[in-house]
Order: sequence, then structure tokens, then C-alpha cells
Amino acid sequence: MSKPLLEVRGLTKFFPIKQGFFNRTYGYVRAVDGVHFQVSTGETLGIVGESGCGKSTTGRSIIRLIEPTAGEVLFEGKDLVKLPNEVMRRMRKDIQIIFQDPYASLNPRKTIRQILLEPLHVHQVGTKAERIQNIEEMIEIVGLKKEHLDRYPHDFSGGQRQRIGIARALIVKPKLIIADEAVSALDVSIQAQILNLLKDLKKKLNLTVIFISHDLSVIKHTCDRVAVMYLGKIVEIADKQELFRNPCHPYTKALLSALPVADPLVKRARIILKGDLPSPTNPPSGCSFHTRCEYAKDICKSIAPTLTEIYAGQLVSCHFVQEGNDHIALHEDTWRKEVKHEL
Amino acid sequence: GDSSTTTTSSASPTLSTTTASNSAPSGNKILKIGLKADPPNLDPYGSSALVDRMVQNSIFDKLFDLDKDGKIIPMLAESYEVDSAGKNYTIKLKSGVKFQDGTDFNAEVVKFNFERNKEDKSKRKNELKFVDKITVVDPSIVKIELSQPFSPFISVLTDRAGMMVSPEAVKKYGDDFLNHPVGTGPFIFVEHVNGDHVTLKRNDNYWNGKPKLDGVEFKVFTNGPAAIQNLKSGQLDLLDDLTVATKLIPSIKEDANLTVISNPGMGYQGIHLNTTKEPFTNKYLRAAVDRAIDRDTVIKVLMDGYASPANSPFAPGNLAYGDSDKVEKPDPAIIKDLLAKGGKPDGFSFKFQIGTSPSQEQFGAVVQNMLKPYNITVELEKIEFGQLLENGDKGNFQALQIGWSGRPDPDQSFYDFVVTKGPQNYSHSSIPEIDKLATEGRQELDDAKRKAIYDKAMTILHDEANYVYLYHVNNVFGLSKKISGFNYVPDGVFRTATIDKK
Amino acid sequence: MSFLIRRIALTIPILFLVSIMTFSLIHLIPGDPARVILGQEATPESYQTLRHELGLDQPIVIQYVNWLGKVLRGDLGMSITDHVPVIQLISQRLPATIELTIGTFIVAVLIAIPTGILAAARRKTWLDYTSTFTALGGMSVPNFWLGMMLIIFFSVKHNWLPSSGYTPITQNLAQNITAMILPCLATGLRESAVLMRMLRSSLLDVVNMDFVRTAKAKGLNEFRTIIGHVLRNALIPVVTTSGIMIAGLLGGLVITESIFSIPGFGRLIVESVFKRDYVTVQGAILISAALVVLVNLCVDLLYAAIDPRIRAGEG
Amino acid sequence: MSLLLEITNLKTSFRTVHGKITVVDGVHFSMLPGQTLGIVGESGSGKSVTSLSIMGLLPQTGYAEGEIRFNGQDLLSYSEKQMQNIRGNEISMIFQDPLTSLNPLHTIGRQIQESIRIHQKLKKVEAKQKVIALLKAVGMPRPEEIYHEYPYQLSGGMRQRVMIAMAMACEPKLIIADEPTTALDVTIQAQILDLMRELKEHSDTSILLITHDLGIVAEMCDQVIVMYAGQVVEETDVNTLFDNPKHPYTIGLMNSLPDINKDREYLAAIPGSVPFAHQMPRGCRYSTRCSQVMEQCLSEAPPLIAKANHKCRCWLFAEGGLGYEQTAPGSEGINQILSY
Amino acid sequence: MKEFKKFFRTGLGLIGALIIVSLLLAAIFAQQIAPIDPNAQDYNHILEKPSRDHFFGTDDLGRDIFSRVIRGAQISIKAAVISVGIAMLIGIPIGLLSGYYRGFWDEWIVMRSVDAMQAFPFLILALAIAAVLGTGFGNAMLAIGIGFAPSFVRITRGQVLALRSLEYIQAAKAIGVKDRNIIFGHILPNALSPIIIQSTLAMASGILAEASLSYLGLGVQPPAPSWGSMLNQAQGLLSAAPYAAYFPGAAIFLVVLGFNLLGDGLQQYLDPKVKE
Ligand SMILES: Nc1ncnc2c1ncn2[C@@H]1O[C@H](COP(=O)(O)OP(=O)(O)OP(=O)(O)O)[C@@H](O)[C@H]1O
Ligand SMILES: Nc1ncnc2c1ncn2[C@@H]1O[C@H](COP(=O)(O)OP(=O)(O)OP(=O)(O)O)[C@@H](O)[C@H]1O
Ligand SMILES: [Mg+2]
Ligand SMILES: [Mg+2]
Repeated sequence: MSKPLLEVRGLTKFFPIKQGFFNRTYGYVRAVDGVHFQVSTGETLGIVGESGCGKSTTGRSIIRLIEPTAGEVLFEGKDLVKLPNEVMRRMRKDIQIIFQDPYASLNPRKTIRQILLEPLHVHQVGTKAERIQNIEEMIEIVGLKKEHLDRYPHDFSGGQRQRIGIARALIVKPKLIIADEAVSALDVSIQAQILNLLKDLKKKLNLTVIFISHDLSVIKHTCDRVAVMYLGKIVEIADKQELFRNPCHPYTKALLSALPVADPLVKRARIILKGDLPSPTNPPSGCSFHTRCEYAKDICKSIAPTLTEIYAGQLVSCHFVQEGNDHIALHEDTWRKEVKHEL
Repeated sequence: GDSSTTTTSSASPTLSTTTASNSAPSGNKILKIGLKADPPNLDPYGSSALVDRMVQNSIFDKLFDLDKDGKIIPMLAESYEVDSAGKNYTIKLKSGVKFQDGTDFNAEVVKFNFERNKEDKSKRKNELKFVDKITVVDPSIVKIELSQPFSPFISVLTDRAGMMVSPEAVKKYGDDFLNHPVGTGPFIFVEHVNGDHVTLKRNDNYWNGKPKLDGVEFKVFTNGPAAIQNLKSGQLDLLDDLTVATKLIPSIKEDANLTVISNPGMGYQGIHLNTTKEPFTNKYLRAAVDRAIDRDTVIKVLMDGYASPANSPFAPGNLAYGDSDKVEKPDPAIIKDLLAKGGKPDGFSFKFQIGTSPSQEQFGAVVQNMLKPYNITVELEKIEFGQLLENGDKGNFQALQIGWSGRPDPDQSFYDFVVTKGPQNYSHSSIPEIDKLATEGRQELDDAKRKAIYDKAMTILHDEANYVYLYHVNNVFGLSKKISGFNYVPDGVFRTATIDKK
Repeated sequence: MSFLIRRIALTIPILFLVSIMTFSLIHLIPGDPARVILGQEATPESYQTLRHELGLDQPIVIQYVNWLGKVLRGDLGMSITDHVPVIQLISQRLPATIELTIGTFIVAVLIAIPTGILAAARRKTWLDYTSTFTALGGMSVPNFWLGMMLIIFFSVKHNWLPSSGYTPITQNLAQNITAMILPCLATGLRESAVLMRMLRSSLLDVVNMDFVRTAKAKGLNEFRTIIGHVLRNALIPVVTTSGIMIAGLLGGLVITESIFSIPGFGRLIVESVFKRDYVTVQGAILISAALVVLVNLCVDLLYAAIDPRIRAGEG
Repeated sequence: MSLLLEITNLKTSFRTVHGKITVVDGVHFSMLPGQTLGIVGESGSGKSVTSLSIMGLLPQTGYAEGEIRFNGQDLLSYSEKQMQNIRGNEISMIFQDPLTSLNPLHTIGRQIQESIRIHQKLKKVEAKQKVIALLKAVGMPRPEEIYHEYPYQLSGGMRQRVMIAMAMACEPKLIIADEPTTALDVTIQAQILDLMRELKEHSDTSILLITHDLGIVAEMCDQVIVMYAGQVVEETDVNTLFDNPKHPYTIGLMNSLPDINKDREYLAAIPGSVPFAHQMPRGCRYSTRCSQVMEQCLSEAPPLIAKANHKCRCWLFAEGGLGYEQTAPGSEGINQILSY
Repeated sequence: MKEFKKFFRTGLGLIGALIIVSLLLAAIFAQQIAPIDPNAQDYNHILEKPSRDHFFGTDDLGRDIFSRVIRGAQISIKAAVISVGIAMLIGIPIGLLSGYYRGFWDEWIVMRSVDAMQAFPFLILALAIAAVLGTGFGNAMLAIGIGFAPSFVRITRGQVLALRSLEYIQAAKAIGVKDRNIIFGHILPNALSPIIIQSTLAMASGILAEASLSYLGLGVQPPAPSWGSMLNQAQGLLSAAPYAAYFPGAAIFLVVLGFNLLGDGLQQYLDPKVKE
């Protein structure tokens, strides 16, 4: 494997909870708690997990929209966390982000032209004429027309806005794109358009993407490698095919089995997790999943497992998987036990 | 019905300054007097506000008093003698007078009061600064030696400097005496609710006969029309100053239940022209301003006639009053001539500092209007009273509006105002001749001679025109017809001892 | 409970800042208190004596520290013009203002609640428009003018109600009330307008909320929905507004008090400013700020009574 | 079996700034007792408005025309008072967002009790017992305590359970669930769907399940309606729908779903977006996005055509045209349709 | 055009705009509308009832009240614009910066000062400031401006807080836009609506405050015809000449109403929270 474009080491973000006398900090939301992963050039890494597990915080910490509490973010070998603000500001040309909400992510008071010109202007890319040419090309690449440039965001539908958001991110030719729930707010039919567009662009421009989503099917469709997060930690990270074929962490399994499948003929045994996602303010001791895990033993309550490679490229954070406990094999079958009923 | 009878004031214990011995007046003959401001200090020693005197005169008796013609008459004094040099006064006191706290009034008390009033912190110090030595001859005779002849001396004793306070009470309350004033007067202090009212009750043991009223309540009305409204509705029996709303006086006159008493007052209103600041360093320009203002019209417009035109500090009734106070109608020719002499034939402009009340604003506007025909442009500047005084002290003004409430003796409206570096000489004038005459005036004992001195001084001052005397405000009271026995005294202060109420 | 403690803790710096602001403001005001006290009869010596006596000849920081030290010991000092403890002045003047405030609030609530509900319920009808317009009108009337108009009509023309004067409740209830009607109307009408608009828009906000739809889906009738679900939720912003209103009134009744010659707290401050009685001004403003803070505290308590989330220290 | 709910030509309009807009235009469908009917469709297609029309809970600016027969009675002709007796009693509703759908100021107990006490006139004590039983039934831990708790103290999933308990309180004949799991996480969604399935098995309540997730429809429903731009475009039983969809929109919808079990390079996205209510095309409403669009579609709006138990609003369905059959899911042809 | 129509529909706002336009016209054409010199005193016609010569009667110096009321419009407009201008000039930058950067300054200096200033009764704050600065129109404006500034700090800051976490602001940051440009180029324009609404409403209060200060004798210098000082003069004459109080009061009422209506209209128009 070539040298990774991005390497995240021990990324941690605790949001202080301020209350009490004089706003004293009395606790922390452990939004991201020691996350490690790598992304190679040209690769798409998916981050999946339930609401509040720290996906966005991870994404935003990487480009320092949120200042991480600890950890390193090595981008082309440079630690972004340590860069002075002004240097970081210039670095932003290389890492761009696409946001979730197509309505909130465009400044309603600027025309599309202004929105697209701004990054070029900020980073002093090209001459005036080149910039114009640049945005006119880009707007067509994302499937809109030159005529659209002088309109305001409110003239566009959600899908079109998302295209504009993508164009804005791509216009400075970044090396890494972080797509934070880029399609979650869209209807299926529109979502498909955008997913196609992203795929197309990825091929054309050899993009490296961190794709954040809570929707496993979207992740599966889009990504090369997938990291599953639970309560601020990565519990499993693997190649897409491996992860979906052979999910090892009990949580990954549950997540996969909970997904409704658009086929009435597929009836399968579900793993229904008990209880709710614990609060990140006060995460469970030991393995943070133990409160909902049907295999949890005493060890899980006291000792937090570490992310360990069990197969080539498949890292899992579970005591039993690491010990080669056979519940995995056992379960592997259960969730695949799909019975096709013919009508 | 008689609505005023329903308000018997009961001092609420938490709020009042009442002591255990003082209780609310009983009975319902309570005289309700409206005051235009809250009396800040009822102790003669520390009092500087005019309105204090309205209340003090019912609590304290003075050594001397004024009668209804403004003549000095003895009060706690029986009589007095002064030697020919005008420096030694022997005062014989009434006997058998007791303070409201039961202690005796005698020569020791007088000595105590004089000495107290001469302390550094006393506001009376200036008035008594020539008092050198006080000797108790016997319990009813005191001898007072002055350091120099001072003809207004007895007149000074008709006011706060002559009020006798109880030494026992002073010892008892110390600095807080002002909230527990005890005198020999017809009414006893009950309570003072700041900003609202002062209540007094009858002194049953009053030496000059038991007062007819059960008590007196002074109500504070900073809003003149509101006070008048209360007078009309019977909430008040007596109102101290109707000139704050002269436009409303006719309606009081029309009211069958009310009378209006209007008499010439002792004070004057006018304008200080700063002789140390351009353009008023020039006496012709000062004179031009002085002559250009039509006093009659000012009185008609601003005071609805409840004032008399002024050209001197001496109001009608004052011993120095006379021709020096006569005013002439403005004569454009004379004024043009003065302007020419002053080197400003085409007029000039100046800033005129006035107070912030509506009536002061109107005053300024009228002056402005009257000077306009002569191309004298007046720019008005509203300044708060405290600042106005400070500006006066420091001479930070060109023209400044401040009047004087007046006192019985001519010297009390003259000396400090005109002598070089006099504390109230805001014009900052220095005229050796005037300094000399002013001193003569206060040392001369003979009335006729004094008048001549002041007449002479006024001719000089007319020429100099560093103060533009405009008018003497009348003392105008509103009075319910339910009240009898009211005697007007020219100092404008109520004497409640003689009043009765139906 | 912790939110209460936090609230109280928060007030300390506020009061501290208020005291510094008041102190510096009042000492920046030109016109020396000593000069004002002495009046026209001052002599330079008496002036210096008094300045010394009042401590005005000391550096301002020392003056502040001395003052603060006393305040911390519960002593607001002596009024320099009225020669009584400031605390006494304040306690003499506060009842009238508190009564005026309560009266105003009652007037405001009596008018605002029914009209606000009516306007919200009959939204976009002439009733709504009229009351909205009237409310905007009410908000636009300068209260000193309204006061004058009320006096002209009720006192001057018809002599139905007294135009001024204040009788403490303890003395004569009937007189107290008759004297309070006009002033309370004069300020209350404006405040009712503010409150009514607030209530209306708050009601409309709540009416559109999901849980109201849930309530209706349960089969509740209009009345039970409004009373049981809408009103209580809508009251939350209204309570805030009322808090702000009451806090503002406590010191802001200056003009009403002066028009109607009521010896109130607002007038005490204004008069003291004019008299340069800085000790009283400082004390009074500090107390007024403390009252504002107290009112806000009550508002928070009310909040907590209404909203369980706040009780639990969330949100 | 007699129909529980029968909706004929429902037309719901709003008075707006742009004049009257009709957002639900000619919706027909019917439900049998015990049936679970799913309504799917894109955002804005009129799913919620349809359900609110049934409940008579449209906002003041909206009004419904047509017929909504519930147990044979036309609800649209009911007075507000009569509707109040139906709501929460015979038809109840579960809303999308369990956070905002509960009154933050009332306890859970009080909120569930409310409908019981109105409709069944139970005493307080009895009502309380019933509420606790209900809470148990929806799988709430510590029901006695929860009874006294406030919504903010519960998680999203628990709140949705409360909503379900509330809907079940009076054993209604019909529960309308408008996107009951959209706001929830997948694992929680699985819990809630599981619960709903279980509850349905134990009662003969019908469920009108509104969703935009075809997966949920496949798992939960017997019969399915597909809505597009305020109209029903297809209605059939769930197996037929997934096996043999007829309307190009339904097909498009299925093809645009990324499928966890299949690997496809591109999704077959439907180009364009839903037209606005006030600028609907004259002919077929889907004609602007349809890959099969014909002359006829542009000029003439197709009716909802019924064949056996399959209804479809498409001219091709009427003709049974061949080219149409070729585009069934799985065929690769449609995958070539790029979105731009 | 559509925008205008939308605004037009909020009829009350339009009435407000109309009132303000008339006020502006009155201020501009004061000379033509009321040719009588507002300061000309005519001692032979003191306190006359409204008549053909003097539409609103005369005051206690025989000045034409109609002329004075019309000229008063100039002062009122100036009062509204200047005081609110000052408040905005002070309040908006502070609100923007402290809301954007948060932290110690924001929480402990700016917000606590705002709290402290708002714990002051407004009129008394303005009065104290006016007393410090001395009487006069300019100083009164400064006093009112300072008194209003906290509300602008609050509203601006609130907007910044709401906006700064919005994705388009985050996007601007992610692009690498400098803070200054984010604050003034992205946040400020989007924060403007509530600020504009607030400023119209503040103008209404500004007029009232000017009138109040003038009424308390701390406003304009005489003989400038401020409505507040006219009322102050008139108060002494309520029973003798009530009409002297009617007209300046009515003028204040109308203009303040105008601004309130406009503010309300703008709110309907600009604030998405106010639903149709
Ligand atoms: N600015 C913040 N201050 C405090 N807590 C925060 C902040 N931002 C996020 N959090 C908390 O951090 C945790 C992780 O949030 P994050 O937004 O990263 O989750 P997520 O995985 O993106 O969830 P979602 O799918 O809902 O977007 C959550 O518990 C959230 O409440
Ligand atoms: N009160 C209203 N006034 C005007 N139009 C409305 C109103 N409520 C809904 N609409 C419109 O009706 C259409 C259908 O809305 P509806 O809420 O039924 O959609 P939906 O299918 O439930 O969508 P979603 O999946 O987003 O919930 C939309 O275009 C919406 O804009
Ligand atoms: Mg997120
Ligand atoms: Mg919906």
C-alpha cells in the first residue's frame, strides 16, 4: 500500500459541558474518543454509525472546523492540528467538505457565481478570466448550466443545491473531500442522482473521499473501505466487501441486520438490540457496547478492547473476536439466514 | 363632604423617623400645606434650602420675627439694645418659654445656639461671621459683641440664624438632630417621609397661646399644576407658590372656595453678565442688553403680572427701595447708541446659560426674542442648577440666569453680590467705589442714611450694568376659605401659629 | 436548585459592574454635590469644608473602595442632601413604586390576556387586526402624554379621580386606590400592548407545534387543547416579557411618578441625580439593579414551575 | 369483509399566497380491517396531508373535498364534535417526530391518560392502571416511574413507544402512523418496527403506515400505495409491487435505491425533481421525469386504471405495452440512465 | 416586484411607511407647510385656541403651535436616526465580534456589561449619561444611543450565534475565508433582517426617549421645538390650555406608531419565524 494521504491518530474531541458556578466545566461530551484510521489517495473511506456517535465531529476535527482536544491529523505527513491558523487556512484548499443540509449550506444572499468564486478568490487561484472559465466548467461537471450561475440558492431544488455544494468543494481541486451526510437529506430519487454524480467525479478526478453516513446501503454503494463508529470510537474498520460479507463486531452485525430490505420475499432473523445508545457524556466503562451486547461478559464491563487486526485489513475492537471466540462464526450464519418465500 | 378630614396621618413605624414620644396629631384640624420641594434639612444649623424655612418656622421660634409689614418685631427676645458704635447688642429674652422637649429656654440656650451656628460646618457661619463674643449676663439677658458694625444683624436673627433649637435635643441626637428637630415653636415635629410629606402636631404648651390647629401637614408637590389641582379638590388648604403656574391663577381666583394672596416678594430675577468674558467686558454692551429688555412685557408674558419690574435688588417694602428701582421702556435709539459706543453697531451674539425648568426655558426664549430686534443674537444653553452655580463661581459663562430669593435687609441682597470677589458676585465685577459703599451700607445704622448709600451705589451699578435686574416676583399663595387667621409676612414664609381651620 | 444558585452567582458580577458604572457615571457628572448642597449662599470656605466632610477631596478610587466596603457591610451610607440613611430613603420611596408596578402589571395583564387570546384565536379576522393595530397604537403612546390626557379628562374636566398625590395603603385604602388608578392606567395601557402582542405571537407559535396536533389527534376539543396544552407553553415567553417589563418599570416609572406627583423610587433617583446626591443615586441604582435581578430570579422560578426541563437544570 | 376505510377522489387544497393550491388531487384507496396499508412517495407528495385529511386535522388554511368513508360514514361530513369522538378513539395517529409531538410540560402518564379519560370516561385510578399496562405493552422498562416522568427524560425510541402507547390507548380500529421511525436510528427503528408488528399481531387494528422507505414497506405492509405529486400512481399488494411494479415512477424509485445485497456501479436515478404544486404539467404529472414518456402523456392525464388487484396511473399500463415490461428491476438497461 | 407585493400585503407596515414618509415630507417642506416662524413670539396672542390663523393655537409665548409641531418633525427624525445610528455603530460590531469569537471577553466583559446596563432602568441610564455629557441635543442622542446599544449587541450576537454554526458559515470557514470576511461578508448580511427590524422599533423608542429627555429638561436647547419639550411646557397649562398638550403629543404618537407599524410590517416580511 502506498503512503496514506491522511492518517488520523488518536483523534479525540471532548466538548465541555458548562454549568454550575461561573460556568465551570463539570463534564464532557466524549464525542470522539481516540479514533485511528488512514485514507490512501484515491480511496473512499466510509464512516457509518448511529446519530451522535461522533461521525461529524471526526470529519470536522480533521479540517479543524472543530479544534480537536487531542490527537494527530497527518495530512501528507504534516500534522494539521499543530498548524498555525493562517497556515491552516491556506491548507484548506487541499481538504474540502460537503455538508448535509442543502438548504443551510449555501449563503442565501450570494449568487451561485459568488459562491463558487469565493474559494478561488480566497486561495488566489488563476486570473480573473481563468476563474470564470473554471466555474463555468465546474458548474457543468456537476450537472447544472451556465445560466444558473447568476441565480440565488432559493431558486434551486435540494438536489441542485447539493450539486452546487459539491461544485464549491471541488473547485479548488482539493486532494481530500469530506462528505458529511451529503445525501441524507435528499429523497431517494435525488439521492441516487447525487451518488451517481459523486461516483462519476471520483473516477474523473481521482478524488480521495471520507464519506460519512448513517445509511449502510449508501455506504456500501459508495465506499471502498468502511469504519463503523459507536460512541465516539471505531469498533470495526474493514474493506467494504469484507465488512458486509463478514461483519465481526456484534454492533456491526446488529446494524446490518436492522436495515430494512426493500424486498418482501427476504425474511430474515433480526438482531434487535436492547436499550438505547448510552449518553456520550457518561459512556459505559470497559467496552462501550457492552450495555447492549448480548455476548457481553464481565471482562467487557471493565476492560476496553482495542482495535486489532484480525484478518488482513479488517480491524475489530471486541474481546471475543480477538480471542477467536466462536460466537462470530455462529452468528455469521444467523444473519445470513434469509429464506425466500415464493408466493 | 370634607375630604381632607379623612386623611389623618398615622406614621407607619417602619418608615417614619418618629421617636417614641412623638405620635401623630390627633383631631382633625390638620392644616395641609403644599410645598414645591421637599425640605432637605430641618436643622437651622445645616439648612440651605429655601423651602426648609417653610417648615422650620412652625417648629422653631426665632429671636426676632417680621410683622406683616416687614417690620422687625421681637419674638423669643423681649427687646434689644445696640450701642452707638453698632457693635454691642444686648438682648433681653422672654421668660417662661419652654422647648417642646420640656427644657427651658434661656440665655444659655441662646449662647449655645450662636456658638453652634458659628461652627465650621454650619451653614449659618457666614451670616454670623461678625459675631465675636456671646456673654450670658443673666438667664434672660445675653450680650453679643460684633467684630465690626453690621446693621443687618437683627434682620439676620429673624431667619434661620435666629432660630433657637433645644440644646438637650442636640446633645441627644447629635448629627441626627435634623431628623428630630425640637424648638419652642407652635408645632412639634412628628415625621418626615422624604419626598412626600412632613407632619407636625400641636404644641399644647406653646408659650404664645395654644395653637388652634391640631397639626400641620406639609405635602410635597414638585409638579405645580398637580398641587393646584389638589388645592382645588380640597386636598390642600394652602399652597406655597403659585408663580410656578401663573397661567392657572385665574382659575383659582374663580373658585369660590379659594382665595389668592399676592404680595410683592423680597427677591429678584435677572441675568449675570460676565465682566471678564467677551463681549461683556464692555460696559456699553452690557448696558445695551440691560436697556433692551422690556420689563413690563416680561412680567406680563412670563409672570402674568404676578411680579413687579426691577432695576435694583431692592423690592418694594425694602428700606432701600425707591427710584433706583424705576424702569424705563426700551428706547431703540439709546440701545443703538450703546451698541455703537460698544463697538458693535451691527449687534453681537452671546451664549446665555439658563436652568432646565420650563419656566426658565421660557425666560430664556423671551430674552432672546427681546434682543433680536437689535441684532443681538442669544444662544440658549440649558444647564443644571448645580452646574449653573459652579459656572457662576468660576466665571464660565457669558450670561447666566440666576436670581435671589431676597432677605429683609438691603445688605443681604447686596453686599455678597456686588463687592469684589463676593461669593455671589458671579459677574466677577470689581468696582472699588461699590466695595466702599457696600461696606458703608452694612455699617450704617440709620435707615435714611443707608438708603442714600444704596441709591448712590445703584446709579453706579446702572451704569455698569453687570447684572440685569428684571423683576421682583410676588409671593402668591393659594388659600382655602376654610382657613382663617392667616397673616401674610413679606418674607413669604408661613406662620402657622395663628391659623385656624373650619 | 443548581440553576438557582447559578442564577444568584451570576448576579454578583452584574451588581458589581452596575456599582462601578453608577459610581463612575455619577462622579463624571459635572456639578459638584457640595456646590449643589450649599446653594447660592456658599462661601469658598464652606464649600471646601463640605467637600472634605463628604470625602469628595479624596481620589475617586478610594471613594469607591470606601463606599463598596460599607455596602458590603450592608450600609448604603447617608444621603448627602437629605441627611438620612439611604436605605431609609429607599424604603420610604419603594412602596409607592412597587404598588405602581403591581397596579400597572394588573392593568396590563387584565387587558393583555383576554385580548391576546382572542386575537390569536380569531387570527386574521377583523378582531385580530383591530387588536393588533390597537396594541401597536398603545405601544406608541408616550406615557407622559397619556398621563396628561387622562388627567385632562378624569381630573380637570370631570374631577372623577385625583390627578395626583399618594396615600400609603396603610393609611387609607380607598384613597390609595383612587389615586393609583390613573397612573396605573397611564403606564399599564402601554405595557398591556406589549404583553398582548407577545402573548398573541407566542400562542400562534405554540398552536402550530406538533404536540398540539397530537392533543387534537387524541380527540381533545378546542377548549381543552388551548387550556391544557397551548396556554401553558405559550406562557413561557410571556413570563420573560413580564419579567423584563416589571424590571423596567421598577426604575422606569420616573415620568409617571413625576406627572402624578407620586413619591416613588424612580423620582428619588432622578431627583438625586439632579441634586448630585451621589450616595443616594448609587445606593438606589444598586437596589434597583438588585430588584431587577430579583425579579429575573422570580421569573426563573416561575419558569421552573412551568417547565420541568428547567427544573431539572436542562435546556 | 366490509371496508374499514374508503377514500374516494380526495382533493385537499390550501389557500396560500399564490392562491389556492391543490396538494392532494384525487386520492383513492381503501382498507380492510386488520390490514396494513403502506403509503410511499417522495417528500411533498401529499402523504401527510392525506393522513391529516382523514383525521380532520388540516390547518385552518386547508380543506378537503371528496369522500372519506370510515365504517361507511363520511368523515368529511362530520361535525368537529363528532370528529373529536372519532379521534384518538377509533382512529389514532402516530407522528414522525416523537420529540416535538409530546407536550414537554406534561408527564407521560398525563398525556397517555388524556385520551382514555375523554373517550372511555374512566376514573383516574383506573386510567392510571391502564396507562401502566399500556406502557408495559409497548415494552417500556419501569412503567410506574415513567408514568411520572417528562418527555425530555426519555430517549427518542422511548418517546416513540409512548406515542404508540398513546395511539393504542383506546384500542382504535385504525392507526395512522406518519413516518413513525424516520427520526430514529436504524437499531431503534428495528425495535419500533418490531414492536408495531407484534402489537398488530395481537389486535385486529389496521395500520396506515406512511413512509418513504421502501424497505419498511416491504417488511411491514400488506398493501401498498405509491404517491407522486399528490396522486396515487400505483396500488397493489406488497409482493406484486416489488415483484412486478408497473408505474415508471415506482420502478425508478426501486432502481434508485442503493441495495445492500447488490453491487452496482451506478444507480438508476430518476432525473429532475417533483414539479411544484402550482405548476403541474397538463398531462401526466410524472411526464417531466419519465423515461418512457409518450405524446399522449404530455397532453392527457392518465386515470388510475385497475387491472385485477393492481391499480396504476399510466397510459402504458392501460396499453400493457411491451417496452415497458423490459424495464423491470434488475435489468441493466435502466442503469444507463445517467442523472445529468 | 413579488417582494414588494409581499410587503404590500402587510398593510399595517405600509401605513407605517406612509406615516414616516409624511413625516419626512413634513420635515423637508416644513417651511412651505408652516410658513409662520416657529420661534416668533406674539405677546398679544398668548395661549389662543386653535383658529384659522393658528391651526393648533398658540403657546404661552404666543408662538404658533402648528409651526412648532411641524418643525418638531425635523428634530424627531434626527433623534430617531442619530440615536439608533449611534446604537448600531456601537452595538453591531461588538455583537459581531463577541458572538463570533466567544470566550472570556464575550462572556465576562461584553455580556456582563450588557446585563449590567440592562439592569439599569433605561431612562435613568440615559438621564445619567445626559447629565454627564451636559444638556443639548447631541448629548441626548449620544445618551440614548449608548442606552440602546446593549439591545443591538444582544440581537446581533444572538444572530451570530445562530448563524455561526450554520453550514454555509462553516463552509466559508472550510474554504479558508478569513474571519473578517466571514463576519462582515457572510454573517452580517444574513443577520441584518432582525437588526433592521430592531432598528425600526428602536427608532420608535428613540423618538420617545428624546421626547422623554426633553420632557425632563435634558433634551434640545430652547427654543428649538422638540415635541417633548413642548409637552413639558404644556404640562403646566393642562387645565388652562389643554390643546397645547394635544398636538405635540399626538405628533409623537403618530410618528412612533409609524415606526412601530413599519417595524411590525418588516418583521412579517423579513422574519421567517412569523408565519403566514
Ligand atoms: N458543539 C458541540 N458542543 C457540545 N456537544 C456537541 C457539539 N457538537 C456535537 N456534540 C455532541 O457530540 C456527540 C457527537 O456528535 P456528532 O455531531 O459528531 O455526531 P454524528 O455522528 O455526526 O451524529 P448525526 O448522525 O446525528 O449527525 C453528540 O452527542 C453531540 O451531542
Ligand atoms: N399548511 C400548508 N399550506 C400550504 N401547503 C402545504 C401545507 N401543508 C403542506 N403543504 C404542501 O402540501 C404538499 C404535500 O405535503 P405533505 O406534508 O403531505 O408531504 P409528505 O408526502 O408528507 O412529505 P414528507 O415526506 O416530507 O413528509 C407539499 O408540497 C407541501 O408544501
Ligand atoms: Mg452528523
Ligand atoms: Mg410528511
